[in-house]
Amino acid sequence: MPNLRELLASVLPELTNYDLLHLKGPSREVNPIFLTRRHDDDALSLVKTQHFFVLSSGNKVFYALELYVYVTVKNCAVTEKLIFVSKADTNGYCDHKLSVRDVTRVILGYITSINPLCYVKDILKLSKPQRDHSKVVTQHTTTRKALKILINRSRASTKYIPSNDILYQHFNQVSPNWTCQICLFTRSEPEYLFSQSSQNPRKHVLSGSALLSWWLSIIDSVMISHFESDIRARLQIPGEEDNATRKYFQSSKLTYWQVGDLFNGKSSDLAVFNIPVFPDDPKGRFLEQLVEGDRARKVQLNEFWAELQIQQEFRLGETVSVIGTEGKLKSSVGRVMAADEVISTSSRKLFNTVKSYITGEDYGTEEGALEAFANLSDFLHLRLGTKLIRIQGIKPMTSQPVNVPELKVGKRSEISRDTVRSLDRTLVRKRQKK
Amino acid sequence: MDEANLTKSLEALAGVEDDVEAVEREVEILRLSKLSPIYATRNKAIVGIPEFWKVVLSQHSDFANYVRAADLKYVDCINSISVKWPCTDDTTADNREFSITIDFEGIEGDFDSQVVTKVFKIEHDVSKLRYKGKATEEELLRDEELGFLTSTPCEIKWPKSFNHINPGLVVDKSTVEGKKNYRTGMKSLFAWFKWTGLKLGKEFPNGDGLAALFRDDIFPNCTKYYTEAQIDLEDENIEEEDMSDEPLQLDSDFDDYERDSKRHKA
Amino acid sequence: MDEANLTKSLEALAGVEDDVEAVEREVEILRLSKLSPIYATRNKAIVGIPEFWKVVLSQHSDFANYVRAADLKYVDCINSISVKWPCTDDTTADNREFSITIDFEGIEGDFDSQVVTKVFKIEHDVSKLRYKGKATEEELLRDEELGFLTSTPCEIKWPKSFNHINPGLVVDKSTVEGKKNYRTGMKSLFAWFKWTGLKLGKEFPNGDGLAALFRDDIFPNCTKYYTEAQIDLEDENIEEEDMSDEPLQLDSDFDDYERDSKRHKA
Repeated sequence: MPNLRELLASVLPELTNYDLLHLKGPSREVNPIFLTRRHDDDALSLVKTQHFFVLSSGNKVFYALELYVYVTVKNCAVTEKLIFVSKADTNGYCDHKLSVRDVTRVILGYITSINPLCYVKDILKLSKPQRDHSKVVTQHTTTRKALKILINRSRASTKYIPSNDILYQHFNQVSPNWTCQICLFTRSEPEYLFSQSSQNPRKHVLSGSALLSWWLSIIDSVMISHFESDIRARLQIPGEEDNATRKYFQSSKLTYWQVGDLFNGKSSDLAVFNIPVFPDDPKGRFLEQLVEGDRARKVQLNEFWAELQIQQEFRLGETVSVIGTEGKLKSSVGRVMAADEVISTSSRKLFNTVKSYITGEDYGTEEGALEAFANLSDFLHLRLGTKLIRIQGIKPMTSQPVNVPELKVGKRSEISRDTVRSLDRTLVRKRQKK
Repeated sequence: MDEANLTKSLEALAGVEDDVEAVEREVEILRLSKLSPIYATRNKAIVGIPEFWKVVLSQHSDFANYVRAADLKYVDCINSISVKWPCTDDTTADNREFSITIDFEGIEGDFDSQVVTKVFKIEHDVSKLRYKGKATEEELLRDEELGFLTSTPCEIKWPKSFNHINPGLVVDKSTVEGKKNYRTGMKSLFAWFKWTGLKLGKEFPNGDGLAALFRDDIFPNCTKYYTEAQIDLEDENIEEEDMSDEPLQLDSDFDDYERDSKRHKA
Repeated sequence: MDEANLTKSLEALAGVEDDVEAVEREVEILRLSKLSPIYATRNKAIVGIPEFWKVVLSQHSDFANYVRAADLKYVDCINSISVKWPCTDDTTADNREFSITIDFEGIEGDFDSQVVTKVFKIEHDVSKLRYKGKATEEELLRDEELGFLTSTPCEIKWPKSFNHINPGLVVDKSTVEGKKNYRTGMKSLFAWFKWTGLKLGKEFPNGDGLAALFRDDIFPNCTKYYTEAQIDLEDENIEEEDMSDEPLQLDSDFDDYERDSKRHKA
């Protein structure tokens, strides 16, 4: 099976060079993304892992993709792997003409093919272990108490080394019937991961409807190359007639597409139990509003979708959509992440620090893309003793006139600025004075 | 009559503002005078704690946003940081004026060990601004009234590894490459030492922000950051904002306000 | 030997923390003692300014997040707000303890005029918590060490128009409707007066947050909010965050840092 470097090389133009960051956060047990009625499914746990991909060329960052992998473990065996594509963005500073669609397709295919057991080897437990608070420094420990603990350790010349067993859990079985899901929300936005990049005239932003087709073709292609059976593929465009929604299926090779969502609910079921909540997820926020407005026990799925389009994030006239697919992977699929194709961070703090060198920069001019690349490389070198993955493209160039490169920009889902804090605003570099 | 009463009340209000400001100033000077010797004791204690400032500056999530990642190699060389306020000796001094002294350890063949003191003063005369950048007349009037932070450029020896971006050494500023390097160097922590506050938009970006970060947060709260870095479970060492992975919960109990209290909580 | 040195240094650091806290406490008490009479003068001046508190509370962007929109009718009835600190009379008192007095004007047939004082104390004994909500053992330990804000429920007469949601009057708490009304009433500003801090998740949400907002921001900075509300051109009166609609400017000059300074400048 080709590794990540080879996969990307195959879609990048020959004789051009790239640097890839593949960052992976720690795998953590999290609360369910579906609201469950209390106390069902005690034997179930959900493991969340964040991936962040950044592609650079000519010492300039130009592409980033953020996604989350959720692995469901039931009775000690993996039953489901769900990939939530959170954000993708380009900034227009790549000097080569290349297909961002192919890059995205290859990365999504790579993530799809990763054996889910990779995510459940070392899971940080959700419930923190019982600890002796006179001996352990936690996030709630006061400065004074922490000093006392450090003094005691220093006196006794001891170190506190928490036993792995109380912090981590491990699983090593996969249910033979396990399935893989891919979910995303599409909405065209001028920028998300690269702030101010819409000021770059070379950046092209797709319309909402073109963006939806762009993603459908990627998902379609990943489904065909990696999935084998029990395939379901669903598209929901809030506020759109079914017939109009179906038009998007015309160019898809996969024959399974239907209007609807993946989550099995009947239209009369309560939305709150049948809609998942992902990070920075507009439909999740609407769900929260329902809960806060004491309407959660009333709103059915069909009403949920109907009302969703009235929400600010859905109503500005642009086509937005919710895509969900599911199926069993081909038995040949099942890779392990090789140590040299991923930088795994042991904490979310470190993950966010690395990510902030990308998302906190100002991409109004090319300088931002250069500075982000320099900072990223220097940080990896100085703090983590590692470096980016060097890739040389091998895709034969078709004879095309040399032009101003027109990048396909897969812009995604910026939450509406006035209602919600953007994930990346918390990470802005050299931020404004308070 | 009512108008006269209003005028009188507004005048009284203005007087109160002056009184409040005088009290705040007086109390702040007292506070700094009492804290200064304690901070001096603290600096002595810190000497006995290996890598104290490296730990603090790595733990501080905002500091790294002001400097370049390449600077971190030399940030790790910081042996001590110390902030002093002239008002503790001379109560007529503006209590917002201060100096920051940083003691760098050297790196053989690359970076000289040195102790550098940067002095910050409050200026009211906007005619001293050599570049006004985008500042509007209104903003300048406000600066004139409240005063704004300035600093004397101070000598610091740059690491040799930064020669290509050291703005003092970049000779050929007419080429694209030279320009780029000059601008890159301007973002380095080392360029901050040259920051004056008088060339808006033409020197180390947000130099007053970094000065204030040292003065108001890193220096006074260094012990807190040091102990936070000692959290035993690495994944708990994280900003509050990122801890929002909470589940949706339906209130099933009568008068259960969990979710609301979450929403309003700071 | 090194270990012994480290131990000694950490002990010294712990001692410094104690000293710093003592100074901060002493200075804060002095500050409050000096400000109290000035605030009293201010309160007298405010009497002569029509609708002062209505203007301040409408101008304050965060206050409205703590109460229901329906409360604003009665917020407009506020004649005066006053915060007092017992430590100004008794220096042994915890300087974080305070009381808030609010003077409401009445509305004929609906709402009684009244003066209400809510007293806030610092509690260290977590066993006094009647509901612990989702608080973890660690959080409780921290509360025990640092102390947490509590308050005696205080009597306030609700407006008649709120009878249907007044938690003291909702009789039938078993119906969906009764439940909903009870819960709605709990979110009203009037329910805040009953807040104790001892029933986590079961009373007015974030009652300590609202108390702190009065104490640390609305009361000390009321004059600032009042004058901000007077900004003549209405569209200048917007929050900083909304001001980012600036035009794009390309750097054409050498060493022109406009863009950076824009990004970094407040």
